[in-house]
Amino acid sequence: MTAEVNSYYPDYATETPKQFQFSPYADNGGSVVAIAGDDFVIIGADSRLSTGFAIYTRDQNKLFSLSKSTVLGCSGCWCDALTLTRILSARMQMYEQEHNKVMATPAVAQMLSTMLYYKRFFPYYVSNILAGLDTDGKGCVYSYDPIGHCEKATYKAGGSAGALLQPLLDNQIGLKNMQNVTPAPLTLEKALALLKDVFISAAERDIYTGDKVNINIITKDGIKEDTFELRKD
Amino acid sequence: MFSNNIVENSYDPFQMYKKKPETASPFNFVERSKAPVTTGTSVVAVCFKNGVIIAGDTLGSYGSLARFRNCPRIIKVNDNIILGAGGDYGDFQYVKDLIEQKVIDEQCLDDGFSLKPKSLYCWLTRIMYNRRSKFDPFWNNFVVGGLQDGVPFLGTVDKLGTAYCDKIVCTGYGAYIAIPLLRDAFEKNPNPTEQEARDLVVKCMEVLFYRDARSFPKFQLAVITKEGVSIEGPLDIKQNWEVAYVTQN
Amino acid sequence: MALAEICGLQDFDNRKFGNNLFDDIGQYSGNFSHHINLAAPPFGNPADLHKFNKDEAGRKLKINFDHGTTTLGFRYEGGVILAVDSRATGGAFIGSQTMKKIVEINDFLLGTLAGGAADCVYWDRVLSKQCRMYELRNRERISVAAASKLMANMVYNYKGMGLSMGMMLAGWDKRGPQLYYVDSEGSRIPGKVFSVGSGSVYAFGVLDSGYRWDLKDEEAQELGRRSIFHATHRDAYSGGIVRVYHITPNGWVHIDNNDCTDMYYKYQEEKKAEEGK
Amino acid sequence: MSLAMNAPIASYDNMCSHDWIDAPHSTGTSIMAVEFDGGVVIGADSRSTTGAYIANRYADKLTKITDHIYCCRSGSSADTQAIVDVVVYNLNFHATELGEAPLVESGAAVCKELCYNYRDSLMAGLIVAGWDRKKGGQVYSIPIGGMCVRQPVSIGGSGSTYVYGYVDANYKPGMTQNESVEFVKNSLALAMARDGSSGGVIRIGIITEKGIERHIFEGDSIPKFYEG
Amino acid sequence: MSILSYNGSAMVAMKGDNCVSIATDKRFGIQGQTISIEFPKVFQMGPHLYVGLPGLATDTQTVVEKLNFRKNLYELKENRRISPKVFASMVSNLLYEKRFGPFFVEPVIAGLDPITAEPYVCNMDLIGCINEPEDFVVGGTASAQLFGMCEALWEPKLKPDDLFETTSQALINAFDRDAMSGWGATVYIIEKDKITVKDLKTRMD
Amino acid sequence: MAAVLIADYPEPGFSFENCKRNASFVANGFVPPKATKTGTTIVGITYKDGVILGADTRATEDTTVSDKNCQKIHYLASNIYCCGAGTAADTEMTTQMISSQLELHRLNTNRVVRVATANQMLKQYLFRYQGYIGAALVLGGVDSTGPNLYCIYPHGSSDKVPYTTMGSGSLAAMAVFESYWRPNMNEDEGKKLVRDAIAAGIFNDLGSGSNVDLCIIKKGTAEYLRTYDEANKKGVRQASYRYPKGTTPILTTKTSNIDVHDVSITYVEPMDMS
Repeated sequence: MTAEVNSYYPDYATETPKQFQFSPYADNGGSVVAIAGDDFVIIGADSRLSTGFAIYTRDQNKLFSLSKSTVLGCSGCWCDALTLTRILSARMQMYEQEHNKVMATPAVAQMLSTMLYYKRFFPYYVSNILAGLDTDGKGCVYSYDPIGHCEKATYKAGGSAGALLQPLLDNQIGLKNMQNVTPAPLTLEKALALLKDVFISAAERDIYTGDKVNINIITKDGIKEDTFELRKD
Repeated sequence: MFSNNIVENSYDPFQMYKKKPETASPFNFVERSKAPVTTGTSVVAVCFKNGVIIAGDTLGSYGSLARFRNCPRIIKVNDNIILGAGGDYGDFQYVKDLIEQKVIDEQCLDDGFSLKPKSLYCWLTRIMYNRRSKFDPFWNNFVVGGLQDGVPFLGTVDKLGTAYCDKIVCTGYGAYIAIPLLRDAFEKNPNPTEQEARDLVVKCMEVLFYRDARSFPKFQLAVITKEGVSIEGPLDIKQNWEVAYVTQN
Repeated sequence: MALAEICGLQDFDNRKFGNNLFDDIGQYSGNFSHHINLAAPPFGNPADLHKFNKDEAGRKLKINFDHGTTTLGFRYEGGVILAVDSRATGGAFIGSQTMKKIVEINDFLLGTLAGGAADCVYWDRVLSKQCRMYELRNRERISVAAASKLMANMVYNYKGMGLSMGMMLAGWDKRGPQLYYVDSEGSRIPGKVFSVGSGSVYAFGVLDSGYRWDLKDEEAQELGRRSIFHATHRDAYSGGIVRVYHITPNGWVHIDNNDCTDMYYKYQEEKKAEEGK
Repeated sequence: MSLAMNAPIASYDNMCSHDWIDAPHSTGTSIMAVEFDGGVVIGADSRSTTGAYIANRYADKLTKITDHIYCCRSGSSADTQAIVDVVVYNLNFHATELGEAPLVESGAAVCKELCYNYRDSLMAGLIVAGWDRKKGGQVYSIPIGGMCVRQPVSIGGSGSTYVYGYVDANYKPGMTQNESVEFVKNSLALAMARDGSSGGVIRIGIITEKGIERHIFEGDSIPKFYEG
Repeated sequence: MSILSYNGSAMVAMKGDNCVSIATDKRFGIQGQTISIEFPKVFQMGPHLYVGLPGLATDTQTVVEKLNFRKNLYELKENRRISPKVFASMVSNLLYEKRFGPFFVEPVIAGLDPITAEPYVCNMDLIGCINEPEDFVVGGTASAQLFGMCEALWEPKLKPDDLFETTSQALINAFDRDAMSGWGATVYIIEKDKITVKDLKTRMD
Repeated sequence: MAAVLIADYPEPGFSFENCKRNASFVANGFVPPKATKTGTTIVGITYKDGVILGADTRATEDTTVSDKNCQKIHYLASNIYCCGAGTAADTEMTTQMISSQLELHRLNTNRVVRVATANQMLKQYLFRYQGYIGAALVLGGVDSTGPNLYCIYPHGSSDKVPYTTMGSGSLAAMAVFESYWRPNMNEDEGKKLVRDAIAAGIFNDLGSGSNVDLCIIKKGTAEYLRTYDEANKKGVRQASYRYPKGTTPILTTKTSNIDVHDVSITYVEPMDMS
């Protein structure tokens, strides 16, 4: 505004170039959910890439398949996510060439943690969830904080709607706070239905989650992709 | 840090019994205060059936001063790629030089390959992210359009290195004003012809001129198809001011 | 460019960009080859990071670092007891109720972690590599004193840069049961009784009142368990399950894990029964 | 009203600090007025902005005070509108007391009084122009700070900085009505071409004994100059 | 840290079939330190009317006093029970008066209309903007978690028993992911002919 | 301050008694909470016979949707309505208050109030509070002078316009108007245009969402079309999450019966509050 630019003669002030406050980070939103079963793991991420109140694009896949049995879901600061995944897949290629085998999911999980921690003092502002099958073919999920604290889990939600998504997973998969229920092994159908339902709920309340969910279903036969429409507003 | 400041660190496991040590910055660090100076405003770009259109006006604003009114912001990189830019004009020229050098290098190799839009897009993402990571960003939004093995390609990179591809890409005020119009049109007709796309883009430039105080009624329009690249302009924006007569006090 | 250099313009032609993937790999994963080296930030004081966790519009980014909390350790006649909770919080959000806050460095050495979860885990991992290297080089297990010194030295390099960790290293070596406290300020203190983290004040209350050198093993384990339990009850940032480890001359033993909820209602019952008497 | 206290509720959302949400509404503006024998010509652009967003491209910054006195507004929209409302009220009252049309000078004096008394809290640059029986066409300039001076030609607003030279070079005393209109039109066109906060159409008013006669110049009818 | 999360709280109210529920946690803490686990945050304002005041504990207590006063005055003057809707605008007006120096509470109101027995729930922000949805309202530090739970769990026309289970599960699982709230929960099921108050067994850490 | 035994009866107007206390909270490093905003797209146009106002129905608190179906078109008088954007409570309360003043004005003058009157009242009120009351309004109505549309900014300036948009989605909606608005549209065209403009806001601006509300004001009538168009439908859940009875662990249960007959519910004619 003119007044800020020239407080002495605001009447005649013309705006000179503004002093911008540079911020290296942006919040591009997005949510990721991963659920592991005995012989499968599914991971879903919404496809909305946004900033502030604007949608950059409605169709941005936030799932990066790193190998036939490992998929990484990233949300948060998109430029960091792009760089991180690029370096990660390059590192995995190096590993493959050096060891002549594809990196197993637990190894990727550890490597990602180390890479994130390298930038401890200028972190990637990304919320990562890694899903895959371990060497025994069992589904596993790893979740990360921005500086690489990694924890293995069987289900996890992250990203802008992480807080909205997580409690329902606790309740429905973790069977928390319920009496008189008998734990049954999680089926793929149930996991898929739940994944879709939590995203439907999150899209209602989180403005950064919406448009579409990309789902990757990882089994021993490889990765199957699926999509699911969400609200567009 | 063992910060007792609840604003910055809402929770600190040591807050119960530790005081924050007063430390001065251990590095003698020069804060960079670079900021955009002469700037270009929106770029509007869409993919159509067999190509890409990029448009942008020709104004270089110095704050609110319409200082340079003949600044072309859309360039042809090679027969495959066109590039539009918004933001600081100096940074744009610098990057443009780099790209031109890159194209010449490719030509020198003379191996029959030429730079493809996706490679340029990827390369731009890298340089933008690396500069951002040095806290010395290029204050630009780039829009890369072209034909990737015959298929239209459109992507954009901003000053942080945030990059994405879409059928519609608009930067600056275009992201708020042109995008809604384009998204609506593309929903009704996802594969417009060149003429339809061109009409849409021209309409967007008109609306942008009405509502963006840093815009200008002359613009460039670049089209890339299999037939090659054409950059037209400066074209004039057709204006309609009839409402001015009814809004008089 | 002689004139330019005379004028002090070193970067006159800085068009050389290290932008191939190889440079990037080095630039973004340097700690793969040098574990202790972390990337330097492009701003002066790394502790100033919080100044930059806003986006252009000034809105705070919502992603928080995970923090872990109440841990305790004490030496007594029968060895060392370590007890920890299992909650990790990012801001007020409970990120995990099952975090593992005891790191098994080797069969005779345990580390606990409180503070920044990633900080502790990373440095523990580096430490366990170094301990293993020591073992290979010297054909004997590293002493707890030496291990804790290594740790303190490593993190001292980053003092004042925003690391947040308070850990205990406990083990049994030639000199018997050992317990050290190491934190990101560079302190390294041997001692008998420690508790670290936001819940430590509550844990100390129980711990100090029940601590004796000549505790029986079961008593000692229950003391650790109970101290952590009471801390989880009063401290919002502690909770989940209580893990108890016991270090004996034959290495460490994982005693048990107990869910805080079960413990609460069990203790309530006991209290009621006692009042009824 | 002193509400300057650190209001613990942000008065407007900073989640998304965009111009069109946050910036106060203002008339960036180029305004101008010229005296000629028998009246005055007043002119203004039609752009009002919040930051770089054009909130209104058809704004009318020539505001009526009485039938023969008009005011060209620049600065904060809210402040100038409030001032004009008060001035209109006062002058109407004054006219009723007097039983005849108030003098331009009186209009300017009331404006000045307000601008001066609230000089620290108002952001308003006004040009009061009009015709009265006593002195004919008159132009009074009231810039920020609350001074008031009569000028044969006056320009104001952010766009005016670009055309002081032009105005100095081209103003000739004793111009006719048509010459004055052309002069105002050219000056404003030049200002609008350079100033991002000014633009749209040129609104012109000619105030003579007969009252006001309004004109609009838009698009192609705005004079063109060098555009390199 | 926000002032609203200084003491911590979680609250939810839901509409059912001819009944409403309101549920709250019981913690009173000062930041991370839990002081009491028997802190009342939901108050009865009439036979069928409850108000919950999550937020800063001192303001919870002040506001409930002021509300009692105004409500009593209203009922004396009008000689009839206050309806939930009127009560909501009373709360809203009280809060908006303090527009420039607000009370740090975000009230949740649940009740049945004294005449028609129509279920009513609403909540408002700290300066009194009323939100009257068809399904549920949430408040407190765990509101993000509660939103996620309720969006998935709520169904129209829940009978009192189902409403109780749904409300309780939503609340408990939500505050189990929030460090600042929890430590026991109370659920009120309001029906035309009875009020059922249940204390839940929850995590206490 | 009132005496201890005599409670303070609420005084009209704003109270500033908490200001000092709250300022000290802020000084001590607590973050002041944010009030609900209606991120909002609100629009208005004039057409052949009158005015059409439109609004979305999302209210947000930071990045969470706090109300999915709120009303942003407020009643001012039978011939005047007003859309509000900004701080939700401010728009709500401001329009309520002006509405009552307009009603008094109508009773005093015994005439249909004019839109210009409402405009003056609103802008003067907002100007008095210098932007601290965060209400951005689109005011529309029909009176003896015909259709009138104003847009009013939080600092207290207003413009009389033939079409306007406000709020965070204003640019998207304005793009639609700039492309398709023309003078003297008929009612169906007008409704479609306003719907399209609001939909542009809903789909492109994250602060706006849910449904489209319309209000059509013509000479003599005003038609409020709540949920004129449901732009977005909530996804259909795959499963039901009802719990069997006894799922939640209970410590204690207390039931108090309300004897409905005991409370003599006699229907009292409510005072006319409108």
